[in-house]
Amino acid sequence: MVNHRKKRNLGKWRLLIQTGAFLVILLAPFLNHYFQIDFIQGWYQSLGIGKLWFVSPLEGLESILVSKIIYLPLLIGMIIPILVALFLGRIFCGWICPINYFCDLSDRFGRLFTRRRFRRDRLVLSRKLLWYALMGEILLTLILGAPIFVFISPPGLIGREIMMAVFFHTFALEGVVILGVLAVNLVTRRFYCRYMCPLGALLAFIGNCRKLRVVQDQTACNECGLCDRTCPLGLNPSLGEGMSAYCWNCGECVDNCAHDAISFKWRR
Amino acid sequence: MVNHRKKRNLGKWRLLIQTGAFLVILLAPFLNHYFQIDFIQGWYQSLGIGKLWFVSPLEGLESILVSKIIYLPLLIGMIIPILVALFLGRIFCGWICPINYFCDLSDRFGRLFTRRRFRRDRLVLSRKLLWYALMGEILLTLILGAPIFVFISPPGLIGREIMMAVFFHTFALEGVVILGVLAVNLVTRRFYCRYMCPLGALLAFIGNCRKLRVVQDQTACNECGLCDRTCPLGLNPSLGEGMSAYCWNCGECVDNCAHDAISFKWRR
Amino acid sequence: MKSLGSAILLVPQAASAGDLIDSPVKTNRLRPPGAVPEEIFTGKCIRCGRCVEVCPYKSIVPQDIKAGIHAGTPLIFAEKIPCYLCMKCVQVCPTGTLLKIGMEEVRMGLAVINRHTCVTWREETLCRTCYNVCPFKEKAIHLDRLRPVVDEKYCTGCGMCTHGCPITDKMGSKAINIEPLFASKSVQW
Amino acid sequence: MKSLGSAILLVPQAASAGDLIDSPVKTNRLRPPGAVPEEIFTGKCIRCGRCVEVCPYKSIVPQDIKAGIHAGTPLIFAEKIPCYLCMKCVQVCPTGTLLKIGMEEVRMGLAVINRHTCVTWREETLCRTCYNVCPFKEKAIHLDRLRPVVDEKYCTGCGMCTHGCPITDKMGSKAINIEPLFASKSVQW
Repeated sequence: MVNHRKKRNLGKWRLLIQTGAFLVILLAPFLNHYFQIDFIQGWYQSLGIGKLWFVSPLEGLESILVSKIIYLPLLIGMIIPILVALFLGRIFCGWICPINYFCDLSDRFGRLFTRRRFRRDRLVLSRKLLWYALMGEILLTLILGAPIFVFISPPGLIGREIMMAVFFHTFALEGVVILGVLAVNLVTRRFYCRYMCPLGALLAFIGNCRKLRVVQDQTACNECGLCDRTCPLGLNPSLGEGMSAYCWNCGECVDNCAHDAISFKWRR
Repeated sequence: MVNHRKKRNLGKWRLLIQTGAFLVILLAPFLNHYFQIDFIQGWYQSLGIGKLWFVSPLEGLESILVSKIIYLPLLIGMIIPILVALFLGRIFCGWICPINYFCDLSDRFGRLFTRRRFRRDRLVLSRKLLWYALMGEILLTLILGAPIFVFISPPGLIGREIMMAVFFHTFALEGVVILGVLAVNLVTRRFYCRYMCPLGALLAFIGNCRKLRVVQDQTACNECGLCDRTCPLGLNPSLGEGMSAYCWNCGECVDNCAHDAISFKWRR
Repeated sequence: MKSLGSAILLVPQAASAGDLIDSPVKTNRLRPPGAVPEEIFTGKCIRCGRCVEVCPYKSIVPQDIKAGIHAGTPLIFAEKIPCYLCMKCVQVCPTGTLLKIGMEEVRMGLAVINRHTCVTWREETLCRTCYNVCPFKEKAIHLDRLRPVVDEKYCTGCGMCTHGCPITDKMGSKAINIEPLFASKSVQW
Repeated sequence: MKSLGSAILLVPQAASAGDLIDSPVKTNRLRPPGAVPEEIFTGKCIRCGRCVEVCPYKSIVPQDIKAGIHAGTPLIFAEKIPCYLCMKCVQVCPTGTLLKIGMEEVRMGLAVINRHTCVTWREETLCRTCYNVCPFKEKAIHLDRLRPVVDEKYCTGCGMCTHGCPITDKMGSKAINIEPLFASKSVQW
């Protein structure tokens, strides 16, 4: 184990935010169903908090592309997620998405039983697959006239399955997609998030010129390579890949760098 | 006291403009109510002069976001304030807003009784709070479905209280907000304007790349630090902070620099 | 009676829409002419007070903080000062919360006669104040065997009849009251 | 009879629009209030499930993967739990797949009485359940010589009559069923 000069606590904050976000979509169906408190409804296709609407940019884009109708409330619902992605990049994936939350939990759980701090990625493909996944998804959606991939989008499915369980005491069949995504995570960390998630790809695309980036200070770096091994997306922050579109700003490398060579920087 | 080589008179011009602007919102209700002259109505949420409409950009934005309806006259009313902010920055705050007018008056009044030309700021926070105030205000507005913070926006409240007094011979309860804002000004100069005003934040954001800026000529500067002490927003013009988004172009530092090292510059 | 029924439905309906605090709109408490549905009124109105300032009759009163999130929004107290349909307020509203409409198109509510308190309907006397003050006499209110009858098709809900009505019951209601039926309309996006 | 005819036409019509898999909308299987035409419903709906969560009656059920590309879209099973027209779902739909309309404007379908199975029309007994439960009694359903008759002008297709109808034939149909006629409307771009 590496001795940390100054332990940052980003990981704990992330766990807290992920847990809070998960509790929201876990508890909202109960409040809706058993107490008729509909202050919060929905999940990550569209979340309503009071009169505030969030709409997932990918789902909103597809709805507009397929129906060919501009509906102003839909656009307004997409503003905040798009602004967040513009400034902070793919931060939804790293800090909110329940799929990554489950993967993070399983990583933490695994560390209890093994001495190896980081799991090895058994299947590494080209990162560009992510863009093809997005393009393929949009094309298929337009051909079919229905947002088919997104309807099986794993974060959305988790919300739907919780709601189905609470409202109808059953699970929808398509929930196996969640199990599949979690299973491939055991082969390669965040396999689905790295190569296949169209929503993550869209957020990465929007956040390509984001303000908040993981920046490496080459003078402080002693090239221990810990950041590269710790990155759940298999990026190499030591080669400056924290600046690339792929990085989702989870801060694992920032937390783990023993020499304070990696940090978040707000670019003006 | 410092001996001024060439006393500029920006401060007097500002006082004149502030007084004129205040007289407009002070007299308009009387003209409306007692003489049925409705050439001018309203105040700083929306001011109507004849057929010309101004609409405050923040209030207009909120109205659109909450109602999710685009109303062209509203957008047109926002054009002039937005253009002014784009070119001149947060100049409304410095030269028009009645809150800053009252604060300026109280500063001038205070100087009659004390030898200290500049009050000390007792509580200094991070300037970034201003952006969080704007974001928090918009989020809360969207959740509640009503522009709640702006309805207690101090410059608007002053207009409303004057109208209430003239029309209904009473004051609205929420006027205490004005007293609160003026009170915290005694703790730290322009405390509300610095850290909390969402309207000021929006104007600052729009005016980030403004044309008119306070520029420091480093060759003429003898680092007396007078400009830094004089700035009502607690900025350091000597460090070039007159170029930052936060500066509201009031010109206090320009007026007070004994060496002509600070001046307004129109950037092409 | 049907009108009264749906007016009573208005408040719970608005509350169920997620409002933290109930709308102040109810019998004889009306939004100015041309108002958008109550559902978005509070969100669209920027509390600029121009409708209040421009109203020559002081009909329009801004709500204060006691009205919760509705504070600052304009309200007309029909039995105190009704709307005289001068249409100045709709001309100045900068947000389209009051939409520009003509005098006859105004639908602030619907006048409803309480036949149990109206002295003419009780056949105690022959009062025809509401008929006389109605700006759309013979259209919005006509006399049927000397008794006033309101026609939904023409009544603007201006409240001049309510203001003029000489009868006030123990609850403060007049014998003719304005029910803000149209405030419950929902928004078409 | 005309109504029944066009309802039968609905399914092949939707299929011809290029759908890979048939729409689940058919007799007593309805989209929630304010739904856009079935032609674009599946494309516009983002399966956020907010209408399902907000419905206080559990009337709205999301389809699962067995519905093919329609999976995740909301459907009302009229004979099981009808729509009580509370209009909460149209308030929360973020995409405009359910458009904001008023209660009376809802046209989820049209109630059609099967005069061969309805016991009142068969003159076996005097049942008037559908008439009694109709939220627009005397308008959407009135009694003509004691027999229920539906008026297309007012029927919202909410399904309360279907849910209340005591008759179920061998095929599972009620004596009054909702035909989703309006789902076949085509989109005006």
